[in-house]
Amino acid sequence: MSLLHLAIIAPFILAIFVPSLHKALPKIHTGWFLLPLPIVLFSYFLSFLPQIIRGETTMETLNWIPSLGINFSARVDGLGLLFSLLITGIGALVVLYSIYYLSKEKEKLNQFYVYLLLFMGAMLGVVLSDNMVVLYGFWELTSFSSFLLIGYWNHRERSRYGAQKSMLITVFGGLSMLGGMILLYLMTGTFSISETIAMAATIYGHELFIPALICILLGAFTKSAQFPFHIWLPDAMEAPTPVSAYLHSATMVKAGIYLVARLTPVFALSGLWVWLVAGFGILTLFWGSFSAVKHNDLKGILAYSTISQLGLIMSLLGLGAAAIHYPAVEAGFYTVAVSAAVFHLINHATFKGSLFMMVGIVDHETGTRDIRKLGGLMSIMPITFTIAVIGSFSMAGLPPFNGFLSKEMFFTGMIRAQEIGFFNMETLGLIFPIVAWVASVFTFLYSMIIVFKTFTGKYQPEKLEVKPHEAPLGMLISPIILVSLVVVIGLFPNIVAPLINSVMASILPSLVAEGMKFDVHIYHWHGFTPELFMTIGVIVVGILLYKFMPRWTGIYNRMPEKFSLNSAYDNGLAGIQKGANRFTNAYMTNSIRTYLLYIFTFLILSLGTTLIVKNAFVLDTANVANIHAFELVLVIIIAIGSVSILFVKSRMTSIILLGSVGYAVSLFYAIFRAPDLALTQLVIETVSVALFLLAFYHLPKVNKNEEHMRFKMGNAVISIGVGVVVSLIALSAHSSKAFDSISQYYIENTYKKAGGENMVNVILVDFRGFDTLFEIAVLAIAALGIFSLIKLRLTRGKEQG
Amino acid sequence: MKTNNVILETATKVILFIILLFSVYMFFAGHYEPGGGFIGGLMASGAIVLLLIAYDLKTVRKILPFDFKKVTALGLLFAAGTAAGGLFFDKPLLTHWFTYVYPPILGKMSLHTAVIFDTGVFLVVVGVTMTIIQTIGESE
Amino acid sequence: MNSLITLPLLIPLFTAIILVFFNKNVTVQRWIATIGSLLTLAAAVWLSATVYTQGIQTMDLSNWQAPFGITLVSDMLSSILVVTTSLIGFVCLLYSFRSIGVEREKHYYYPVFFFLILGVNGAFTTGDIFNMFVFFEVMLMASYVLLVLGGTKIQLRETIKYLLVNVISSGLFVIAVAYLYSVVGTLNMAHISVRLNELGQSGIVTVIAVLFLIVFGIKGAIFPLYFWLPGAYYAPPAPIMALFGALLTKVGVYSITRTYTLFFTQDIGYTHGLLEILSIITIIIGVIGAIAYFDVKKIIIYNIIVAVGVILFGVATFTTESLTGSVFYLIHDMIIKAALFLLIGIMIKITGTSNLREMGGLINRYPGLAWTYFVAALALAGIPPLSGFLGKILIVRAGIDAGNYWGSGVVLLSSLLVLFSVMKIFMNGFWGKAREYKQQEKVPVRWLLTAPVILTICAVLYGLGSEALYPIISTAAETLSNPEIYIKAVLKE
Amino acid sequence: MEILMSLLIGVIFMSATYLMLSKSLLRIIVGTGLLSHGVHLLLLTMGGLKRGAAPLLGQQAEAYTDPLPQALILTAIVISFGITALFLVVAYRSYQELGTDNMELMRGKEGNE
Repeated sequence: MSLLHLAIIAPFILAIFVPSLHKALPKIHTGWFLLPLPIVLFSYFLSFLPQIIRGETTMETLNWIPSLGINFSARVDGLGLLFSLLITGIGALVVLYSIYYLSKEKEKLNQFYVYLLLFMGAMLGVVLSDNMVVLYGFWELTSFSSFLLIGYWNHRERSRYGAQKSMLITVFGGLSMLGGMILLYLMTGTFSISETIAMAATIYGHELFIPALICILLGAFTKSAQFPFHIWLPDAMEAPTPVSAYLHSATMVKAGIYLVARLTPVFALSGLWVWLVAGFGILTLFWGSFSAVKHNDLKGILAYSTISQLGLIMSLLGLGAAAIHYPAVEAGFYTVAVSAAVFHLINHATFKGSLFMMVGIVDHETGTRDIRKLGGLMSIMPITFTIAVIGSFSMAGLPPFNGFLSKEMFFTGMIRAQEIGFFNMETLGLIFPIVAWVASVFTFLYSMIIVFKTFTGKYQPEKLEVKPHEAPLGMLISPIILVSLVVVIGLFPNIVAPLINSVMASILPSLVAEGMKFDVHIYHWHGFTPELFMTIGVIVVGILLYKFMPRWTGIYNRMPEKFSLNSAYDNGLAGIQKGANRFTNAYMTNSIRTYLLYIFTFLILSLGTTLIVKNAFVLDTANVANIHAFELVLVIIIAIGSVSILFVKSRMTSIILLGSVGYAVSLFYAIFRAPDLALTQLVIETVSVALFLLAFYHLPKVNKNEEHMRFKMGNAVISIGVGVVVSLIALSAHSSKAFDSISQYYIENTYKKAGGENMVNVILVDFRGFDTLFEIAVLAIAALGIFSLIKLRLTRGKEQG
Repeated sequence: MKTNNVILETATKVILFIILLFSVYMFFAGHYEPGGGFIGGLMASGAIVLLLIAYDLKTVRKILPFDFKKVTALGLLFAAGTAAGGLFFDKPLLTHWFTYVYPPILGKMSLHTAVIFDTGVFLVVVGVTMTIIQTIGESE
Repeated sequence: MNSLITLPLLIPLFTAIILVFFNKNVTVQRWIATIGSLLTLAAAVWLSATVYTQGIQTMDLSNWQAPFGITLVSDMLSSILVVTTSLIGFVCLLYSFRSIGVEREKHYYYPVFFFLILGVNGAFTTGDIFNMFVFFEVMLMASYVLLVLGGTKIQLRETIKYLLVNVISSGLFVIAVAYLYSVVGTLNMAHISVRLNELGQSGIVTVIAVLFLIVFGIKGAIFPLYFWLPGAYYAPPAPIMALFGALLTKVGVYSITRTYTLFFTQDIGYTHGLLEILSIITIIIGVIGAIAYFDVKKIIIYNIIVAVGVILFGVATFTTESLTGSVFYLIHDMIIKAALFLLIGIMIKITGTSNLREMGGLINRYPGLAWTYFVAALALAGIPPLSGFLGKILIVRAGIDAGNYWGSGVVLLSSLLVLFSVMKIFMNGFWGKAREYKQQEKVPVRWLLTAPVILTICAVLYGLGSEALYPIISTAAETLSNPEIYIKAVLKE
Repeated sequence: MEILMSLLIGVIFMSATYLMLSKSLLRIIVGTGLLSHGVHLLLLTMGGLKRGAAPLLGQQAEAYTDPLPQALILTAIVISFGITALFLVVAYRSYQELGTDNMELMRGKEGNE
């Protein structure tokens, strides 16, 4: 186990100790025990930075199931490192924030921090695994830790609802992704991502290629809350705010982005990939930003904003992927989309993280997140206000913050979509800049709503549960660090450029192989470019829309709730459960007769069909014994006897008829040279009849209703069917004797080797004595059963446990 | 089932003896002629049932004070023990051993471990039938 | 001569017999049972290790050379199944001590329990088709008695149905053997395989193959033969439920696997095609049942059916890889189903109901129970690195490789609904508002919890230690996909 | 003879099936009894009928009937006897407990929500 593996596993190891630490030292907030870990891990991952910038990667393999090509291979490259830094960096800030956010008296901190650590480890595993199966495992673990965190306040109905929803959708995606990975394996013969990438060119055009692509994208889209799978994310806001900031904005939801980026080299040769990723991305961008505006809950707005921003990054990755179709010289023109994606990924983590923490502070200090109740907090909470302004303005794309820079690059990437000379981009590519612009207007709008509805306007203390004041310093540290980053990156964007370059090298390795060197330079001023005019347009239109909001927000009510995706999910789930219940109850009638009818029908159909299809019925009349007259009589007696049982009403008569059939059978045994059988059958039949009489002796006369036994046509058809099938197979089997029986051996050896003369008995006690041993065991069990059944009567109504 | 019929009781004693003898015969004949532990056991329990009809459960219980479930278990122990016996001689399970001895007067006789196995069967059958009949009888 | 192979049969047999003599003394019974169970487990492990190092173990009983006597055959598959059975037996026994009640204990619960283990181990070990019937009967008879022991209304009612269905299936078993005997004139399984292969493709053999599928399908609960199962498994107390859920259907599954790899390989397109269709429908119908109910027992019971479908889908695909997957999944499912049944047994004991709508908030007072359940549920759904995932991946991979995209898709997606069904228990039973239950005090669950915890730990280790198990499991699958190995070992040609 | 027996067995199976599909528990158990007769006869028939003397070496015959199916049937008879006995007692007890021998009244609705 290398240090790298240890780094990934460290959170799990710590998680094991958290409950006991919590118990042993209840006076210290459990969060303090955690805090060092992400900090140490962050610095550990920082130490990789120089070598990554030099273009070197590190790979460490820990064997798990090498026989099946499933190994815990950890690989650090630009992409993995960027995410690791985000996970540990934001992780540290979130833990610090949570220490002040969650009360150590009221909350089950042991659980909370275990979940958080599970998540941290799982997420590191996702971004550092080179093996797809291991990646899948960590991927699902992130889903489950998210499930547990959303359901943290599990006595709330909404929390459970949100937890279930997120789990169902993301696990569905995960399974689909697993399917995609298996398909990839079948094409490449490896689960290793780097080896798959190396084989990318050979699998393009394979018949499983497109299915694999779609499966993988389903995984990515569900995790990253892309339209129409985004519906889980708003409900995930039931989790405590530190969780929302960490999982549902900065890290976990970006796992889908990570996956798309990671597998771009494998799939980008396909136009479908470019279109799907870019198309769903841009659609999500629009829908998220549009939907955010209608919400009154600050966290709701941020949730939709996150959806929208994820769509933005996704669409950039999609368009950027087209670059690999160009030779290295021209590719730079298109790779700007990829650099924008990576840059925005970093920026989003900073400003959205700070905004979530800001909302958490507002919630914590005022007791509400409803913008209709909030307002005028600027003077009461000046620091929080500053954080909100910086975060929101960056999100809105205003200079001089980092969001402005990536927004400009985003526009550039979108505009260049039309220049891509294939996949119909030359005609349809215009959609991208237009939708991007419209979405940006709404982004601007909701960013303003967040700041101004909360902090300006009328102060309404009567609507607040507690008297607000500025948050304690500890709670402010983390968002302050994040907004500082927003400002610093905004002013000096090129400090992150080397990192962006190395990330791009991971996403577009084929260009690197062709000798291309990524060299991103980010500028504030590009001249009077279309991007600049677009930004100005966004601001102008955005301000107008903000001013006249009451006039046009009515359109949101026009969309009926019934047709929303959410109600589709709710009704779908309820419908499936109800439908399943009705369906199952419909055929599971608890009536044994029905079950037997199903079973017999299947028996007749399957055996009958096989007989016909396989042409299996044969009749060989040569190899049969002769028939004596009295045998014929006996046959007729048995036949009549057994059929007449069907028609008798009295119990006694049917028991006696059964007995007489039994005796007739024992006569048959005698005729067919089976004296032992005849004897046994005779005695057994006597005892059986006696038992029958004993058991039914005490039953009172059945009432008339039951006495009235009508002839049932359905039953008769089934019965005849069973009889016919059994006969036909018997005839065919008898006519198809292909080998001599092994019994000649018994005839020869009964005396010589087994020291007996009655072959049947010798078989019973010697050749097949084992059968006899357990046959009497069966009898013994039956006796014990009968004894206990009669003696033991636990007639308590419900026997439980 | 209470019958205090002196004739029946006397007749039962005689018949019982005959049937028991016959069942023993059947049991030993098994290896050579039709018969064996199973039939023998059934016959023997038939005899006991006859006893039941003649007397009643309590009396029979006095005459035969066995827990028939334990008789069953004992029978299984016999059978399984014979089966496992082979293992101690480094032979497969259930390996039987037999020989013929020629004692004076009696002529040829065979000694066969299969007989012990069959005794197990005999006992199980008696135990099982009697357990069933006694239990059902008592419940009424 | 290696007598090891007989020990997993003889130890439970003798334990059962001895237990009959001590029916009055519960403490002595418990000790004997514990010792017997541990010895069985030890013997099974030893046997398994021997099979692994020395190859297939056989014993020609009564010293009659195969195919004339009955031969016991322990190949890798059967020996690891015996190990799993013995393990589950031991664990259910532990659980029984504190839950089954003195009354049942005095009424031959333990002897019958051991007869059941004996029957199951025997069915896994025998190499003779009629002897398999006998072991089936031992197992079934024990299961009837365990099912009805206590004689409550629901037990009696469901026992009748269960009995009837199984009487029919036993009848069909014998006639299937009779038909087969008529055609090939032998009963030794390896010998049957040899003769069937000599015979080649034959219509009547295909018919017999379908009949065997029906016979074992009824026991193994495949579509459309599983209807008896939900009712029957609903009736008995938890440890019996666990024993049934983990073992009985798996014997059916094992038998299908055995016969469909050893006997009926002449007309694969037809027989295995049929099996494949049925297994896919089984999965679908099982999943529908699992999400249909708010009753913890029903949910887990229907999950048995899903698993049966998944395993048989792998068998139907019939490649070495798919068989490896099936064996992996089979063992996993036995362990995890037993664990889940015992866990919901504890839930029922605490709350006095099996209706989820009347439960809630158990996590607060019983965190250990909750988390064991959570892990077991994830293992059931096949989340790596827990036990279920490897089998599932292999089955799906082999399925797609064989061109069965839809079936593989169903297997994969069934995991989601399986997860949904078991998480429903977690969210409604353990999460949510705590309720007032009949027993106000905290129910002592520590001892009861030991049993499922042992199994859940096994499930975790099973997943993590897959590499160590892989050679064992792949040996098992190797023997299945290459019957020559089995035949050679038995007939010593 | 084998052909005739096969047909007879068909008839027995038919009757047994019809009985097992009825509502009355007694008829069902009678059906299972009939079923086992059919099964045993089938097993015997499949071994071939009257191919020689009874399998007793004392008969000193040229040929003997196949003893194997007979041994199997003997085992099967005993087992079905055990099951029938248990079945009867279960029926008897459930009549006491449930007060009916009508299977349609023994449905039960536990856990159907």
